[in-house]
Amino acid sequence: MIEVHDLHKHFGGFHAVDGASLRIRKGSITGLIGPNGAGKTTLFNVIAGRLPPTSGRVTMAGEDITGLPPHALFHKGLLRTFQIAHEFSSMTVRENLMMVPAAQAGESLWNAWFARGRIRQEEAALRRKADEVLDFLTIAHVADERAGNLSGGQKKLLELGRTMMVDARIVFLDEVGAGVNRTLLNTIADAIVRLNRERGYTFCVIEHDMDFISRICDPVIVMAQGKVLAEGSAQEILRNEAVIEAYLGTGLKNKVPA
Amino acid sequence: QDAAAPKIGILLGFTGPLESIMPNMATAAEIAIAEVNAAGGILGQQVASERADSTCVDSAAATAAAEGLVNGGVNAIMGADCSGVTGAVLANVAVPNGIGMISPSATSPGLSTAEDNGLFFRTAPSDSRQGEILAQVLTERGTTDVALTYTNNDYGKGLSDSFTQAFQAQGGTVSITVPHEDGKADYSAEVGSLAASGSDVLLVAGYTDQGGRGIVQNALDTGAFETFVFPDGMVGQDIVDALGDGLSSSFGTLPGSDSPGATRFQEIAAAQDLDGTSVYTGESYDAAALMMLAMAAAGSTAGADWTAQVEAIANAPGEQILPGELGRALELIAAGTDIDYVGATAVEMIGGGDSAGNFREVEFGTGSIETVRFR
Amino acid sequence: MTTLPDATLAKPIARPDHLRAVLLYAGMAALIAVTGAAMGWNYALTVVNMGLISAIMALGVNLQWGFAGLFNVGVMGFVALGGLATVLVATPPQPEAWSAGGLRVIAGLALGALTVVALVVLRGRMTAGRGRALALVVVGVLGFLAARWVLDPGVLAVEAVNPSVSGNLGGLGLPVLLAWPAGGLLAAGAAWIIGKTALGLRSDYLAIATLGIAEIILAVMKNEDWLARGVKNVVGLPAPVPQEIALQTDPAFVARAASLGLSAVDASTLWVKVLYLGLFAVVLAGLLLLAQLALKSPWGRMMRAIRDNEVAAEAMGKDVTARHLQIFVLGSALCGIAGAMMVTLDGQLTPGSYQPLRYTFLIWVMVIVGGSGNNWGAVLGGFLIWWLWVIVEPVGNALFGALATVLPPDSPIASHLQDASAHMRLLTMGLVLLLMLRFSPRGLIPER
Amino acid sequence: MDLLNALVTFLNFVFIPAAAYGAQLALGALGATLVYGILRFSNFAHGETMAFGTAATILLTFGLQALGVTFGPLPTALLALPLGIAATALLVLGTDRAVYRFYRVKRAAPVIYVVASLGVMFIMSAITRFLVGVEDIQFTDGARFVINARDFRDWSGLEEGLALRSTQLITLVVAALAVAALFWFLNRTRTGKSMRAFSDNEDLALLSGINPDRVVAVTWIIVAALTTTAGVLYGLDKSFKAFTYFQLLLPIFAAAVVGGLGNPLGAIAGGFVIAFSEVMVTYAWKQVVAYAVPGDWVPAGLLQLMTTEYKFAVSFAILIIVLLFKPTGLFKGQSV
Amino acid sequence: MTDTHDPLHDDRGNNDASIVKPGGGGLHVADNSGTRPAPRLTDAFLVGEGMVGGYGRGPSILNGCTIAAEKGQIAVIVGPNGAGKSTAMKAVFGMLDLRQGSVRLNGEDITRLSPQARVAKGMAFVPQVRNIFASMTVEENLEMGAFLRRDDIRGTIEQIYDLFPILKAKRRQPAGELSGGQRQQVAVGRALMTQPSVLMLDEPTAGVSPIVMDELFDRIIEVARQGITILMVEQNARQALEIADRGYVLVQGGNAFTGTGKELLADPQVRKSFLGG
Ligand SMILES: Nc1ncnc2c1ncn2[C@@H]1O[C@H](COP(=O)(O)OP(=O)(O)OP(=O)(O)O)[C@@H](O)[C@H]1O
Ligand SMILES: Nc1ncnc2c1ncn2[C@@H]1O[C@H](COP(=O)(O)OP(=O)(O)OP(=O)(O)O)[C@@H](O)[C@H]1O
Ligand SMILES: [Mg+2]
Ligand SMILES: [Mg+2]
Repeated sequence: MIEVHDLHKHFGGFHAVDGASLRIRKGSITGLIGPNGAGKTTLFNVIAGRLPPTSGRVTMAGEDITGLPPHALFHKGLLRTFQIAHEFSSMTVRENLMMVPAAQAGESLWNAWFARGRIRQEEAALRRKADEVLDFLTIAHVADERAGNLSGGQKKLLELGRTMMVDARIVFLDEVGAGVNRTLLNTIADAIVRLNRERGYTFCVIEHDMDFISRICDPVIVMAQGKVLAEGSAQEILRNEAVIEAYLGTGLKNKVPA
Repeated sequence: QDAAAPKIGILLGFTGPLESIMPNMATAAEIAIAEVNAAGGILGQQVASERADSTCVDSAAATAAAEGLVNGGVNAIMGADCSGVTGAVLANVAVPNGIGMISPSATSPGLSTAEDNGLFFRTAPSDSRQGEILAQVLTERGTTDVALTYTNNDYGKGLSDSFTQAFQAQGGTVSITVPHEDGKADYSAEVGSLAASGSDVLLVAGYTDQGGRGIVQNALDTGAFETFVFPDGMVGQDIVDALGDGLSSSFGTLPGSDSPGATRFQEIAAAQDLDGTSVYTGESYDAAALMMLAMAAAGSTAGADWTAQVEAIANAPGEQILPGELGRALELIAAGTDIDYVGATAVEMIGGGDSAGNFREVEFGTGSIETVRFR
Repeated sequence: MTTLPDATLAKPIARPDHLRAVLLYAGMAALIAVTGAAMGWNYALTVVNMGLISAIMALGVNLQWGFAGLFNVGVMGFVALGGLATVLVATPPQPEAWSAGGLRVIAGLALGALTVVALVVLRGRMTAGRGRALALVVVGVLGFLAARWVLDPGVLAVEAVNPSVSGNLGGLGLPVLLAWPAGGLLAAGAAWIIGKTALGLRSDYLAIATLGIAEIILAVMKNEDWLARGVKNVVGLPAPVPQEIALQTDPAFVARAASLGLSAVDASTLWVKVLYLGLFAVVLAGLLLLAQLALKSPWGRMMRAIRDNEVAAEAMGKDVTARHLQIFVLGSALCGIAGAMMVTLDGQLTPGSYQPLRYTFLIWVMVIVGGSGNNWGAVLGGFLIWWLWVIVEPVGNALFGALATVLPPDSPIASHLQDASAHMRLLTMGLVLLLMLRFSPRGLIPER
Repeated sequence: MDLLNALVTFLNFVFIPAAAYGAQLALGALGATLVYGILRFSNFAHGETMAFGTAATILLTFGLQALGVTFGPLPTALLALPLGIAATALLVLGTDRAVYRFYRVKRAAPVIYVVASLGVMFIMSAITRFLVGVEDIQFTDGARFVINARDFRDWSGLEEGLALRSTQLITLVVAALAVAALFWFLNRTRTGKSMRAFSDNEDLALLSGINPDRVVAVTWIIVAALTTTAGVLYGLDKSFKAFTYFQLLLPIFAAAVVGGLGNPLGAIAGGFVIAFSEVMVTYAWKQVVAYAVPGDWVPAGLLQLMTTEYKFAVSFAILIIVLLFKPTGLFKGQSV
Repeated sequence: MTDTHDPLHDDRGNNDASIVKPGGGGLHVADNSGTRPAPRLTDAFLVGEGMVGGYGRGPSILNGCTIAAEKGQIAVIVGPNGAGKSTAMKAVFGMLDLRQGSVRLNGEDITRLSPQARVAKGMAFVPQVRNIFASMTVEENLEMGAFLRRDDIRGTIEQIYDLFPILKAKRRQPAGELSGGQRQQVAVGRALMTQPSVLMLDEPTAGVSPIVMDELFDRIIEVARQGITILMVEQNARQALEIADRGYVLVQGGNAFTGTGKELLADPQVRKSFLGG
């Protein structure tokens, strides 16, 4: 689905992504893990058109998409969430979702002025859809709240909810789990699996919660210092010495206070 | 409307770009009014006055202010100051309401042809005439090559155009023409360019306390020019005070005849704590005086009536009237004698409401302005 | 309808407070009525007419800022362009000037435009680097010099034709009402070019860029006399309504006025103003309706999303650049229309009178005080602030007049007060502005 | 060919005026950029603050002169300056207390501050005009020149003169000192850092124990010092007129923006960019070239790229070009 | 969601019923507080008792919750998203006006004190969001943490760098340019710079990698051992509760469960509903 060829992204002299090459298979739920600052988010940003690469190429289903702007990629079915929530803070939660679908008739001024009836129908459908998503994410009771007033975790849920408003081909999730209640995260994991199976979405997931990763991801790609360190099934990765040393660690040294 | 009590609206830009000269102009007009009132007023009544703010630049606000004046019972408007607002007030308030206007400072040639129904006059001389006079003065002094800078408004532009035309016709060259904006922070660029022209003489068509002053100051400081030529807007005691002997080889022209009107006016002004050489103060005094004399002559305050008398009052034949003699003028009018209002600026009305103007040629000495001849 | 699971968790659903808006508009109407009663209806109508025009400008700024968060501080430039359009559309052409150098001027301009096109093409075709920079500079300078070489003699020739009354190429001689849409179009065209270059800038950087562009537009209008006489002004523009003088001499009109108990002067001045009011009100109502429909549609929602968070909007498939350009052009077009209307009302174009304080910042005050993001708020702000802007002057004068009467008339303090009274306008304006902002910091009719 | 005269001409008509004007703008821009950097809004009352500070200093100067106090070759106004600064500081602190603090507590959007500052601008302009009126005021005394054009000509035997006014020199020196001090203050001192922290994240600043009232007060006091100094130096060099100070606002903001808002170094750079572009692009280079090249090469035209009526437009055009390549100014400014 | 809609039987399988259906589902705020009332720890070092409050004039977010931490101990708050955990923290820190209830530190009522005054009293707080000075360098962020300290802070800075080595490498970089996890480390580092007597952390481990999270928890234990009181909100709840002396489950602004960390971890209902099984 997505292939990244020898990608570099430099900030001044700093090589955030330093020659990463990887493939995200169509229909997979690929996990992307790695220490803080490994370059995962930067890689996402380059793939999703937020940042221009210093060098290297990204292809999607064989087509070169390097340097396309984010909105163009969205129309090709590439969606992403943000690690630091980017909600539309002065809009209501429901509006945050309703604005997502592309090619809304009502987004043309002409229709806004002269085709009110059509817009009304479209809006009703969007509203239903948004309410379903909100229900699923357990935040339906704040549907009319300003998104800026949500709690940290609720914002992350909203991030995820936006990707559920449209039919995507590939979804990049950047730490949707950080700050999300673990019980709810399990539900989200189930949903991701279902979307993957039933609708054929491809996922690429950055997460630091290894339970979550090992539960749904195959394969898992490990990044460190801007390069791909390892790739394999979750089981393999969890046993990989290099990964343990760079990323996983050996667990709490002092589990219980004296 | 004819029975209405005489009331003069003073519509000037008390706020805005030319705010620094307006209070003096208003005071000058009020001095004239006070003088008439001291002599018993006109039409048996005291003349009232009311100030309003034209802002100089905001036509809509000026129009509203003028409407306010009209509503307040004003039957003549002394103003406005800048040509833009003057045109707007004339077209939208004065003409529709049949109210006469005399502007002391709007010099735009465009106003000569505006549809005014005969209601509009001005005491400031037309730029084109002064341009010719300046060209003459320069030619006679043997200068054939000048650099020119003008304030970028209709006054400066008009003066610059007419001067250039006249000067070139007399065989002179204008080596460079540089407009300047008033009220700006710095005039180095202008002076730099003017200096580069290689001319020795700089004609500054600006205002004494605006960009014109800035240019002269800067030119003196950098040693770019030593000889300046000043039209009316630049001749004033304040610039002499500010620049001192820097101007000792400079000269200029300003409206005025060999009548002692200007001096008289300055004395009167000084008695009232007003700088009588400040820009357009004489014109303001004259504008107000003309209005009242014309009303007295017409025996009416209605615009159509008194404006019909303005030319007769301002021009010969008749007994000459100088500043401070308004009381006598009223007596003469009452007696049916013709008068010729000369005033502070040697007012002379030609067709279209313009003032012909006679000119005084002055030289700057050390700290003083000397009249050398009249033209 | 969603029901809320728990009353304590649910926030009251925010709804625009219609009652408040209605009351505020009623209050505004009352202010106008009081003004009319106290200062005369001519005065009140003058204020209302300009208020209508200000409301359109405020609507334009509100589109850009309230809807899309574009910090356009170049309002003055677009207003001035609208005014220019009036001259170009409604004044008669000057055949003499055209034959003197008209074609040369046009050719020079075309050459200039060609240079710009060449630059853009070059920039797209060549790869970035020192070579491209050099090529761009060379082409730019040569093109500029060539354009000037063609243009300048033409300009001189045109400006030499009867400079004291014309000296320009004149206009098309079309009905002046056509100038209003033309003003919108001219401003929109300029906005498109400006938007293409400058809209990449954010917040205050965009602000100062647009401010600068407005100054550049003004510089051109002031100094290119062949276009619209520059600082020499164009006066006596045709009016879309009958002239007062004509009405006063029309026996039928005078008779009808008399039957209403009005003098011919009063009736004619009022009638002309009412006619203008009708025209302006129709334009404002139409534009307000369109703006309102747009705001309440998914288009408006998309714009708000872009305003809130461009990065996220872009990631959600919205073409932020294109939308910014669209709304920048639309908002500027409104300012252009208003500018054309204003020049028509004044009957003259005076480029020297365009000042940022009056035509940019005051409009911004209208939008913010009225309530940015809310069309009704912006329109109310337009009326209210304009009303205030003109009314503080007589009020300030009256206040000081009252003060001065207590003092002996010839005391120095009294004369100082007299001169200072003009600044009452500034003081009152500032105070009222601060008070309004204090008591409704989000605007009189806030967004939601 | 006469390279020395060419150089002197260039210095006299281009370099020195542009540098001095640039320094004047830069000093003004420093205050504006500081308000933006710490309090996060464009203060439209900035020009009027300058005017007020200058007016206060002028009154004090007149008082000193009446008492017969002078400052040797330096302008007396410099003696009155500290008191003028104090008066201005009181005014801006009072303004902050009466106006801006309310919005800070409310967490209002920056644009609200901007419009509030317009209101403040109106009031301050009225106060200044009540205080000293609208007329042009000259308050300079002491030696006007460090180098006088005529003296230079006599001394050097060159055809061209060179002038350097004392106020120009003072302005340049003060601007250099001010930016160095400000830069050091903001980046090295505890208080300076706490001010930056406050501007970055007010809540977190609170959590770190930073006292917001103190930060704001210190900011305004520095701003008062900078603006008053800038205003007085400008007024000494040219003259004082309230309206001109309001007009100064635009080039000052342009300087602050082109340099990068919130960045003191940017303010200085911006001031010079604006000043030099105004002067250089519209300068008629004929005279300089005429000295620099052999006689028969001298071109007929004035060698003027743009006429001076476009000088404002030129400086803005250059500003826009700079921003197109560096969207947050030369020195990476902030943006809200 | 409509009136007839039952979220428990939604086929999407939502099992966090407490938020969407108060009073329904398996967990009842009222029930639990009835059977296991929040203990009155009036003598605890830090107590937020019976707190009721919300944002502005909005509805109450906190509905009488009580949170307490003993000196030198670790208290952990867990709960679903939007339960009011962060709000409770802000309330304890004085960034929110309480409508009822009180906050006490070391026996002294500090309910009316401003956040600044609380900082001066030795409290430190890492908010959940916007917890760094983005435009300032990493080192300046740390210095700002020590703003009120008058002693030499070099040593503490070095300690922080030892704890988070990556920060040392990036000391001169604006914190806004850091990765998500690195920012989190800066935020915690900033709070540690205060050398507080009470350290409040809102989800300190959100987004940090496992190895750093372990380090962080280690360090927190260490800090607690020095006698510093720790109050933190965590979604990595199992790890957090393991080191917690006291755990609170907050639901809808009220205490749903309270106990030692071990007790909560052992409670199957808590595990299932809040800890992800
Ligand atoms: N704009 C920037 N300027 C300079 N350096 C940057 C910038 N953005 C990111 N970096 C650096 O690039 C590196 C990679 O950052 P990135 O956000 O991709 O990490 P990550 O793998 O997502 O980490 P985390 O798990 O903490 O989110 C980091 O060291 C960061 O400091
Ligand atoms: N600034 C605010 N204004 C209004 N309501 C707010 C604000 N911040 C939070 N809320 C509301 O208060 C409730 C509790 O928020 P809080 O941040 O305390 O949740 P939380 O328990 O910390 O959740 P999370 O685990 O997701 O961080 C939420 O419903 C949220 O919408
Ligand atoms: Mg990341
Ligand atoms: Mg939280």
